[in-house]
Amino acid sequence: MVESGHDEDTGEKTIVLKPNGSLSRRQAWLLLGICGLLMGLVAGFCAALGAWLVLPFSGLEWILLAFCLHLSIRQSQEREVITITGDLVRVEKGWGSPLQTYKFQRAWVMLDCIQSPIRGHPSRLTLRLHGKEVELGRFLVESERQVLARELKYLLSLG
Amino acid sequence: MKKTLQLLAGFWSVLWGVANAETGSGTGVGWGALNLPAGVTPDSHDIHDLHMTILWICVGIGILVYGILVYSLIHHRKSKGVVPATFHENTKLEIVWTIIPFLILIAMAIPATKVMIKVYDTSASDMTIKVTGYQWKWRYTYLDEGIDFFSSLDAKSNEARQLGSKIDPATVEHYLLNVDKPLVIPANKKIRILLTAADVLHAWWVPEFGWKKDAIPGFITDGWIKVEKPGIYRGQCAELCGRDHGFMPIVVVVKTEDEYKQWVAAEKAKQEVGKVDASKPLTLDELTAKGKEVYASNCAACHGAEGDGVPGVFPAIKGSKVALGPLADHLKLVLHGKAAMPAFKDQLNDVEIAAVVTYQRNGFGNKKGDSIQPADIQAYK
Amino acid sequence: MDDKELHKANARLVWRMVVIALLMFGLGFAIAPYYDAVCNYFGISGRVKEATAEQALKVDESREISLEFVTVVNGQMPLRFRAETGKLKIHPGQYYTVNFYAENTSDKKLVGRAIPSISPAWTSSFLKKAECFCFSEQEFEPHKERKMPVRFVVDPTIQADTKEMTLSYTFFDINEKTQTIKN
Amino acid sequence: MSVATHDDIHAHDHHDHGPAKGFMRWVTTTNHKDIGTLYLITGLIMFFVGGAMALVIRAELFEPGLQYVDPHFFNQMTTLHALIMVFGAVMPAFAGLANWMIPMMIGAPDMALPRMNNWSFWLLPFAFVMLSSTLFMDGGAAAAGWTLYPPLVLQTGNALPFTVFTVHILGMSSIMAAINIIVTVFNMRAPGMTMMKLPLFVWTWVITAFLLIAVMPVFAGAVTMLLTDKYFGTSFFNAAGGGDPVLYQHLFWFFGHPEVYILILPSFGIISSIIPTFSRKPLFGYASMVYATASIGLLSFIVWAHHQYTVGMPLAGELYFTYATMLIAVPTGVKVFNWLATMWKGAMTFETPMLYAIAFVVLFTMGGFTGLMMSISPADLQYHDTYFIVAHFHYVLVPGAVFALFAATYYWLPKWTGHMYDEKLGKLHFWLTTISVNICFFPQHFVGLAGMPRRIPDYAVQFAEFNAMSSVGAFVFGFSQLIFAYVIYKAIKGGEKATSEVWEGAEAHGLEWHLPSPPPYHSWTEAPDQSLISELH
Repeated sequence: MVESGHDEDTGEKTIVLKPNGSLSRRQAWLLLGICGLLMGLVAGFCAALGAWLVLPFSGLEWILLAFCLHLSIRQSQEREVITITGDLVRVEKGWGSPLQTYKFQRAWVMLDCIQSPIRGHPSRLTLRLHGKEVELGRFLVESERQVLARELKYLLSLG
Repeated sequence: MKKTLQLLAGFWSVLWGVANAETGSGTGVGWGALNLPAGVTPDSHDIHDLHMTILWICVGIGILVYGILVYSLIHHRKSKGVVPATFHENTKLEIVWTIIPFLILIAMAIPATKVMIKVYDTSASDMTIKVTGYQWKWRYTYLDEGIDFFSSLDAKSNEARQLGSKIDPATVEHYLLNVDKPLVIPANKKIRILLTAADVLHAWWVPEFGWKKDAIPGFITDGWIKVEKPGIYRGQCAELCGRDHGFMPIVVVVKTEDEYKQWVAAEKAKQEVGKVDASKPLTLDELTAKGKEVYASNCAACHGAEGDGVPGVFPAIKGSKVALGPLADHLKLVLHGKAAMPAFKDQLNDVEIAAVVTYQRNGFGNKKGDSIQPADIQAYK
Repeated sequence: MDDKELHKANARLVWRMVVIALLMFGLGFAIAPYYDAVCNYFGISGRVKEATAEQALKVDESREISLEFVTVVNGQMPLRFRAETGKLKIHPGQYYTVNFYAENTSDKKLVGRAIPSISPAWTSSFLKKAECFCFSEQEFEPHKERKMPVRFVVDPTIQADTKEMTLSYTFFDINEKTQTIKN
Repeated sequence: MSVATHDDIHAHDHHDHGPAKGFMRWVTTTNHKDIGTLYLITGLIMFFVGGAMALVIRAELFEPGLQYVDPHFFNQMTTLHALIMVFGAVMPAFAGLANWMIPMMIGAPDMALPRMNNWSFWLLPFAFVMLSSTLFMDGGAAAAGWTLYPPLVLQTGNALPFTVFTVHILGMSSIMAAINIIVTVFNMRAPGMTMMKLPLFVWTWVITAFLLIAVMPVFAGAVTMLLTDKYFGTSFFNAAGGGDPVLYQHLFWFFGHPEVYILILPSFGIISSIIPTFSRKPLFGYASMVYATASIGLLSFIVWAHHQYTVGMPLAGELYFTYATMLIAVPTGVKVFNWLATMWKGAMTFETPMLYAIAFVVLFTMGGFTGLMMSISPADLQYHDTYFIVAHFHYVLVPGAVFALFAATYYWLPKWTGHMYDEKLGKLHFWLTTISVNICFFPQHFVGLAGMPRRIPDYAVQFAEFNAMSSVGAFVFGFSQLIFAYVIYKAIKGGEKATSEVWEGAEAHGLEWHLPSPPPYHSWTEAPDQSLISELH
């Protein structure tokens, strides 16, 4: 998803990129809770019959489910924030807080959109300057990347 | 090819029999060959009726559902130039076809409940017979009479059912449904059957009696029968119990009360005779002849009719170290068993053990030449 | 990630997997003594004594229940096992003692355990035992008979239409079991 | 696990590479289509392996007397036939369909956890090699039936621990597949693809996945207890130590009943996709289909003991399970009526997938009727453990689950390969299969009612005719499947090019028909247009 806006205070132009994720944290907890309840009931019932060996299997499985949901949600919480100020383009990548920051001179930076030679394969959108390169929106779907490319081209050319 | 033709002819005769059958009868060709037997106990009649009721309800629903389907397949096809409708919902219709099946189910549940309550009522029985399942035979204990015996597949079926026996099962009377010693019960008496097992799960089932029940080691389960007419009724073990699960039939001989009493008296007398016999010496021929019978119903299942055994699973008797070695070791093995080999101490009497051991030491080309007397067995014990 | 780094990461992963495999293998050996220890600690040993202390109950003379005794010997155990009586008419609330006899017919010492079963199953909670030989290990010397008493009462609150009950004991060979474990 | 985390994310780095070449492509693949293909091929191979075992059984039962195999080997065959067909053929085939179709249907580029997806597939071949190896062990493979009831199963030789570990591995594989599907469907749906817009195939798989994660631990626990009972002296199921062999049956069927729905619910989804396409009409009662599937799933947890009416449960238990089981007929009926209403006033054509779908409706309903009869506990005292039961569950599993798989294969094969399959051969396969399947299983109703117990290697002579007929049917059925394998092979090799829509008007019935045939290696790198999604249903 591509969300663009202005910083109220500084008037900086910002674009936030995020991958598609249809499950929110809260919904994930709800899902885990429901599964936990279901599995707990089942395992508890078996344990009450005397088959307590079911409990560790259920427990392990719930942990695996939680871990997998965590992984998937973490992936969908990846963010890329592109901030464009007077003479600088800043790209911050990370989960929750920025982990990597790249800065480019606005005037000199180059925007590349390379189509994949293989049909149906995703294109790559990069910012480049003096051998420094950063890829943008790898997790976006093709149409979103095209929108981003057009918007960035426009913003950068405003000079 | 000939075999196939025979089978086709047989199949035809079954269908022909069905078409011409007037009444439902439990045995032979007719509806009985295709449907649940009507049975000979009150429970079995109820269960048969219940079965027929549900069957006809299902047939009714089936005609309706398949009728609609066939109509639709014939009339609503693209090749007839039909323009497809666009409807995809109808709440009223959907509610109707949720509620109507529900009502039909209630109508089915009421008689089912009534029958089940009757089947479970084992109270006020006239006598109790304990049935114990063994791998792979049944043991019947008459708790009130003190009669106690094992019942296993008869020798003829047993011989014919061996892998590669070359005996046509069709020539064996009641192939796989005959035993060496059947359960005998009186007619028109409420008999409580108490079930348990001595090794693995078994299930006692005579279709004509209307129910089956599992025999579980360490636990007792029960059921009851009240057979209306004397006769011979056959069934089989119905719960997978190992290698010879398919070869532990049940035969119940139902006698009139008087005949039953005679049988009980004779049975008790026979038990006395068995004890006397033990002291009388027998000839080698007598022993091997008797031994062959005992072998067929007790040993052949594992060790093979010809004493060949099954390599790696059941040892051969032909040329075996035990059968050709010291008598004491041989007797010890037969009396007390070892691993999968059962102990025959309580299952066979001294005469039978003497006979079967003699047979094993002299049959299958094991020309050991000794004849073991019942007295030897007693001495060994 | 360059090749060198990848190589290092792979080597680490291999080591971790080896350690996990060793741990799993070790766990296979450790689980039996561990299980014993846990069971001893929590007192789950399968050797539960099912008897409860005798208490005074109101005897219901007006009702009579026919109690049947059934004995079963599991598998090939060389044991002759019987109850002194096949059937007993009892009044709910009154205590009775019935002796069971078991004879070892072999030359070896036997260790057995008897398991009770009651039919109809729902009546089992009404049959209370003050003394019982069940669930505990019983030793039988060769060719010796042992007398084992059962003292019990049927709770008078049992449903009024109960006319018949069956109490069965099945003896299991414990020797055999300990042997298979050793093998 | 931090390594795995890293790699899962890392996997996305490789989006821009095409598939690797050769054998390693398949070993290391994390692509949902590759893994789906692997699953489907495994399912087909195991279908033939399990089928060969069925033919051993039917050859022995062709006439009375023992002709070919020892009874002990016969029991190993019945046991392995069931285990392989359930866990080796049907479940992997459904997992393969899920892998192929779910991302395409919900507008996602791949499954949520591609690395785990690879692992959950590659556990399977090892599990089956292990299971097959038990046949060559001392004392042979497990021979206590697929239910593995103690105490009988404890008489198994060295094969027992291997069988139990196989079950554990298969369980792990299915659990990982189920979790992957749940996470994918919940977190990877394209914008606008709400839950009530999901195709029914996806819905039925989500419910199946929930059933799987709920009951798999029970089975894993139960078989582990078998192992500790045999080797570590515990007494869970051993009466001698105060345990109860019937407890195992309760545990097994607490898993086993939902398990049989795991085998049939995805079929409902497939049939609900195919019938509307070839009737050229929207599916009737989408919402009630979803609710019916969910209630079948829920009911499956409370009816397990109807597999054990003869163990001597208290009367109240028998009656409760009778009533609860009968209730299942209501939502199942709703499904059948909805399919009928979908066909009603449609403009039907009868390509192979549709033929299979119609045969599914007809024959699965047959299995449903016998199921209803068996739910009545007193009547089941007669039916239990007879060939009537064998006929029933084969009617719901062969013309049920397996026909749905055939239908799905013919339906989506042009999409997968980009080539139309050979319609003539497909129809030949259909008619041979449908006729022979009935010749094989219908007579079993009769022998069962007349008193033939199941799992016996030899039978009394009065059952000879119907058994011979059944065996002939089984052999024709078995060999007809070679046509199926050939049709698939032919379509992969070439043939008439398929359009992206494949079937006339299919675009209205699912997102997958908007992708080209064959679809690109990564499905929806282009997000499906909102308008496409809102047009569905």
